[in-house]
Amino acid sequence: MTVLEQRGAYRPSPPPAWQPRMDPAPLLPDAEPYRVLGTESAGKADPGLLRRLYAELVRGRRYNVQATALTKQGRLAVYPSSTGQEACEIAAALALEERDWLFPSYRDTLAVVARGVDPVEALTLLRGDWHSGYDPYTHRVAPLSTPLATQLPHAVGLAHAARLKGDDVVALAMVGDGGTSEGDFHEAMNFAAVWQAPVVFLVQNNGFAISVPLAKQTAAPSLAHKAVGYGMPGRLVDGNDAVAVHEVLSEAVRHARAGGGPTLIEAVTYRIDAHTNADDATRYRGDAEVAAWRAHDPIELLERELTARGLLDEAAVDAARQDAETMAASLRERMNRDPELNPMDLFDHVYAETTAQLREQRALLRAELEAEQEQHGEEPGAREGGAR
Amino acid sequence: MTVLEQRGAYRPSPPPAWQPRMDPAPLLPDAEPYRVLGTESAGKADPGLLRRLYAELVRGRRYNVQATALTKQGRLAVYPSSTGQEACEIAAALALEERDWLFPSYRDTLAVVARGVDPVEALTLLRGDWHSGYDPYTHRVAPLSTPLATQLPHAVGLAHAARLKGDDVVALAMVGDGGTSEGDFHEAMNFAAVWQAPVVFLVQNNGFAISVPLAKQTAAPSLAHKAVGYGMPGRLVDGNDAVAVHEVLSEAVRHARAGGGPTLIEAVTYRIDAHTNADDATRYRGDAEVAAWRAHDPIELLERELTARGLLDEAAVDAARQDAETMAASLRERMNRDPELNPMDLFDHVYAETTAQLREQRALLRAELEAEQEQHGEEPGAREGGAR
Amino acid sequence: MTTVAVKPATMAQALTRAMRDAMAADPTVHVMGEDVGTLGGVFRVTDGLAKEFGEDRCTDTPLAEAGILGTAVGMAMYGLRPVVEMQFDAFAYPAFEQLISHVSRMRNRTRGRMPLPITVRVPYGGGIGGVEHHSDSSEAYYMATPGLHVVTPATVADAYGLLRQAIASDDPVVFLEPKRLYWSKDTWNAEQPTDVEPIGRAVVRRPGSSATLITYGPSLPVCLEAAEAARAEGWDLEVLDLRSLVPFDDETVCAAVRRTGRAVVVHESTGFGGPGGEIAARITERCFHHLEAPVLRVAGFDIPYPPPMLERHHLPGVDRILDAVARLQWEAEG
Amino acid sequence: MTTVAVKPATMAQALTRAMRDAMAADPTVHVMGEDVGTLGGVFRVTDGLAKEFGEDRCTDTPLAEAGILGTAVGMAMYGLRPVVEMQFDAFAYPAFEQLISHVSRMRNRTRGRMPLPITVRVPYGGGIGGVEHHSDSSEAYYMATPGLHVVTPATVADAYGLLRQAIASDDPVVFLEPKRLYWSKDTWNAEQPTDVEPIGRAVVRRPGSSATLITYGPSLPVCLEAAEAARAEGWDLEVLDLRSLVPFDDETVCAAVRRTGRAVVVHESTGFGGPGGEIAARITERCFHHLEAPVLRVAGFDIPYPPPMLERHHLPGVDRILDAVARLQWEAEG
Ligand SMILES: Cc1ncc(C[n+]2csc(CCOP(=O)(O)OP(=O)(O)O)c2C)c(N)n1
Ligand SMILES: Cc1ncc(C[n+]2csc(CCOP(=O)(O)OP(=O)(O)O)c2C)c(N)n1
Ligand SMILES: [Mg+2]
Ligand SMILES: [Mg+2]
Repeated sequence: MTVLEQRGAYRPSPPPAWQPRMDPAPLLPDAEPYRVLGTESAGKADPGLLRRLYAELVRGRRYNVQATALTKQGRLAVYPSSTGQEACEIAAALALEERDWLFPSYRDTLAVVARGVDPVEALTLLRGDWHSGYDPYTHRVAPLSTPLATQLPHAVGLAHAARLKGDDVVALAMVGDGGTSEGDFHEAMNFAAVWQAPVVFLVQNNGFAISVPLAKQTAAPSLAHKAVGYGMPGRLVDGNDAVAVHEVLSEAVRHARAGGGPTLIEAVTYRIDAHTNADDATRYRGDAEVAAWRAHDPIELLERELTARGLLDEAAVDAARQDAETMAASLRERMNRDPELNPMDLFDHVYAETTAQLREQRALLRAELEAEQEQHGEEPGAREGGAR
Repeated sequence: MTVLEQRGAYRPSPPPAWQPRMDPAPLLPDAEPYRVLGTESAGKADPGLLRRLYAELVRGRRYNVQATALTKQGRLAVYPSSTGQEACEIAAALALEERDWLFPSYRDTLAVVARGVDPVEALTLLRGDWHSGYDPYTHRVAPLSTPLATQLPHAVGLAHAARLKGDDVVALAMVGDGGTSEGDFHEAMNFAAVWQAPVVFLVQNNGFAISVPLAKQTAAPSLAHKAVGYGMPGRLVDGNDAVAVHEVLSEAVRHARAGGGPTLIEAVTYRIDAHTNADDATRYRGDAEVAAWRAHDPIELLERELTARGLLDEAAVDAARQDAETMAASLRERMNRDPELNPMDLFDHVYAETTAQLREQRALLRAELEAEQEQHGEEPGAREGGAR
Repeated sequence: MTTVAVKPATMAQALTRAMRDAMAADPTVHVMGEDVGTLGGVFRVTDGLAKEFGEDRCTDTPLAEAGILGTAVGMAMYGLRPVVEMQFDAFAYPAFEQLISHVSRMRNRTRGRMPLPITVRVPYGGGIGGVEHHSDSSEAYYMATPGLHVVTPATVADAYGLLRQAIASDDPVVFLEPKRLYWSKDTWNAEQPTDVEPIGRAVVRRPGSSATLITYGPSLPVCLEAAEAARAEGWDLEVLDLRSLVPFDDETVCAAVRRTGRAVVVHESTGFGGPGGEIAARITERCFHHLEAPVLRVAGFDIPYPPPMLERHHLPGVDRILDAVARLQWEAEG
Repeated sequence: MTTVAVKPATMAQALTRAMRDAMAADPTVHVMGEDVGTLGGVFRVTDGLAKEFGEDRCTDTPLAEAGILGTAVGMAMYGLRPVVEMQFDAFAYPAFEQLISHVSRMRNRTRGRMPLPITVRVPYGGGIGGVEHHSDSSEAYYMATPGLHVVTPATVADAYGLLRQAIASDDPVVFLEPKRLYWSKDTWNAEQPTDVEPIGRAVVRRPGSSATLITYGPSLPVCLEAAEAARAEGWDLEVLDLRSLVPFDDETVCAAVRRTGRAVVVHESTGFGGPGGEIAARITERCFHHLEAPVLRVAGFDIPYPPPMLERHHLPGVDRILDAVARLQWEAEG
């Protein structure tokens, strides 16, 4: 049997032989987001995992703060902070195996870094340097996708290709609540379900698409309910509960790896910072709402649990903070150096073999740079620096 | 309160204040398609409606047969027959009021004619004459849409505009099972639900998108289940049961008109003929399947009911057939005449005011036609004829 | 009404004012798009409209560009005049099928019965340090689509005047707003904006006799600067602002080129397949015997728009324009 | 293996054979699209592939063009070589965002690390009596998108050879198949197809000395016919087949025009903003002093593609080409 013959088979027949259709009940998400922290089942969570998540979330938060600071110093052109969403970003990435692939959206720098990408390389695009920066194949992380939802069909195609080749690779595709309105979301979900591709869709519902609140984005009972219409299971999880996110994601990844097909997961969370440093969130939301969500902080939730179970003393907290500070210092330091850019790169990767036209244009630019150099005594195009 | 402030409001809050979300249960379609004919409730159906539907379906079938025959005579470039789907086409159109709008897909000529458009004008596009033929405003029927699913957002926009103006106009948007896979389907459904636009989406699930069976198109429990993910009710109806289609459509139209928002209806039916006259359906489906559906013929279902209730005698059957034959004869006759086309029309409706460039090009063509005329002694561009 | 003196306004402010005045004058004008309501748009060009006219007239839509344009089509069918904002150039691409297959063709398809008076506002072009997908010059796609008007202002007065005309037009208009000119200022009387030339007319922004620079939108200030700099080299350059790519003003363009005998087309868009090819070709067809040199083009390179740190190498600048002028075979003149 | 003599084959058959041979030679080649499997495509160009290679290698996808191209991107990321069929020209528009924002840019974005060897087959052009949306000439859109190769065969041998090259190319190729030439025949040896010139080279299809007709795809036969007819008027016309619009073969084109001193570009696509402007402009830039007359264009009108009963008025025909040749200022010659 080929991979594609295993598809579902809703094929209505005329009565009296109506085909029994799949029962939608198992596809429907629970009424409330799944939570672990603060509930009884938290006691069963693996202490090692709790500690790891805690350390990573503290690092992640520090990264968000540092990157935002770098925008103020002009070292980053722009930064879309995921403060408040660190549990989604990190717990999701940690649910993957090394051989798996991550397809991040533009806000998901933390997930990218959690996959092992160098923290500075992960910022390449945002600092105004070359578009993708990191090599996607090194850590199996697709370039951060700016056009919303367009990365979702890529994830499906890659997962499908891996399955065709017999590799047990899973793709995790991330998207925002706003991104679910795009046609590409729909088409990706549908292809994934029809092909039973090993892909997991994670929607971070952070309440806003820039200024547009969820109520103007959808009238659905929840975003997870969208799964039913594709014939895949939908799960709803508290996105600020790192343990719950890790558990739900891991389950979906296992399910996909075992040939069970895709899952759509909605993680309910909140964007604490403005959309980016360039945005003014006071234009569209009040402090009270933000305060309510601050009280449901993903790091604090973890801290409370760890403390209650005696897994976290002051030394451990300090160690996590220290580690985060070291990362931040290194980030600051390395981001302070201007990157080295070669303008000739503009022509060299447009095609496998540079066309005659591009060779002409390359020569023109080289001549201009040489003329510039003669005028200013600089090395031509050897380095460029400084974000705007 | 403005129209747009009435939107749904899924706006998750942090615990303990999780907002209760809409209960999805009422949005879910029934497990089996809704049927009337052949069930006990058929007895309650209005005799007048039954008779009207019967006559219209007989006409509709005859129209399909005649149009297909016209393709063989080279009088129509192509015809996508809706034989087997007449109940959907006609009962749906009849569920609308005159002030409502229809947004047909390329296969929906019958629905267009049922709205009152001249049977010949409805074929304008397909005979190779001007694209839309009929004036959309005369019977409030948008041009037959060839790019699949693109007409759905138009229906939403029009319905929304009508609501903004305070007119109680409903838009009915038709699409095929294949068309539900397009991004435009998704975006239209979502806009409709968010805006609570008075629009009814009718998916004619006829089992195929050209050669592609439903199982390769979707893995959903049913297409009607897609409604849940947008927060609108989904209904499943036997598309060959004209009374059931009429009832479900009428209900959805009433609901929309009353401000209740959109509904997605899946009518389960079957395309008895090939995709078009140019298609060879034996390449992708067997006779047994077609035969099973032939045994569930929409006209026969009606006929059985009418006969059982003593509402149809031989005279009535003959009258319906006679009426259909008259229509077919007129169609044949009028389609035998070449339409009058003016090549100058090519330039006159591209813009409100023809540009200088188009005036130049118009003059060029006119000169060419005059030269042609001189050579052949014809009137220049006065008429063109004959489909290919 | 307070008396407002003639004072500097930005292009963004003029655009806002144009929508405001259009909405006040005509209740069928509706503004829609991502973040255009409460936020006033990411460039604040729709600032205040939702407040003044309500959410039904200035609407934050779901995040789906095909859906935005597709519903605008339906609204226009019912007699409204939608003004659609695409958040950035590259984010208009999801709406291409609606634009090409419907917006540009509905009038023709229905032989004039169903016009679609839609204005699609697209902030376009680079020079703002934007990350990928935020600096595309997509005008070639629109130009190649019959049925659309393609308009782009380069001055504050034109921003107001052309946008008012676009909204009032019964044809669909792709209204390209040069992002990097949003904050450009000019003295301009918001209370009594003077009329500007109609869509379809090019305007000489600087008279000159040695050669004509033909440009539009974001490159106009660069060309004016180049013309200034050229005086040092002894060239008196004329600068022509096309203002609308469709309809194209052959008359004004050809009159200029016939006068000077030399022309350079300047734009940011890639050269290959960009607007300059059409412009140069039609000038040559019409003015061949007046040309002392081939019409040259200074354009962006034939590459995807570069990262911010390299964009200055890509964008046509004064030096590159002057180099082109220098190549206009002056020796041949005699 | 049976010995197959050199016998007439249609362009459609050559295309099928190219995919078949590519799939046999390289297990990473996958064909996908609407109706390409069981049915063999609406033009039967993928006929037999699903049967021979299985549904996993030749796949009927759901009906969603952005999804088709988007998943192909992911498949290419994982090392496959997807060959995507768009059912008709106008139905490729929903996939534009994927094409422009990803397919054309992924290699550049990743500085060569993530090439996308995708072939997008697009049946294009008119002349087949197709209803609206089935006859668009969309090549201008693709040409204006750096990072894509844009290739179009006009002969049976090129259909095979260029498609094999496109599939083997590490760059994304938009492969435009002239619908009305699908059934054109030529003697051609399916078992031993001869090599054709590589993508990027134009080929002289008919030598001539008076003027050069520059064309591609569906207009090649029309130009050859025009050249034949021109003999009666005393013109010996050269006919050049571009074969690929990107990369563009400036060398061959300029050599030809320098030889004859006169050129007409012929294509079906609309004139304004169509490929002809670029072609004419670059010839003029490069060969100005060799030109006895401006490079003229014979193209489709600047209108949405007309209904079948009127398309003959729109398509460049022999007479219109000869009229253009007549306008090449012969008097001026000598
Ligand atoms: C196709 C497309 N349209 C518009 C944009 C501009 N844009 C960038 S972020 C954003 C909001 C995204 O909201 P959401 O999907 O909820 O993600 P979040 O920002 O909350 O992480 C918009 C509209 C884009 N990047 N891509
Ligand atoms: C956007 C788009 N893609 C492809 C096509 C070509 N096409 C015409 S009909 C058809 C199948 C449609 O199937 P379905 O939606 O089920 O409608 P049906 O033909 O069964 O009525 C296809 C693929 C099209 N018209 N539009
Ligand atoms: Mg969000
Ligand atoms: Mg169907």
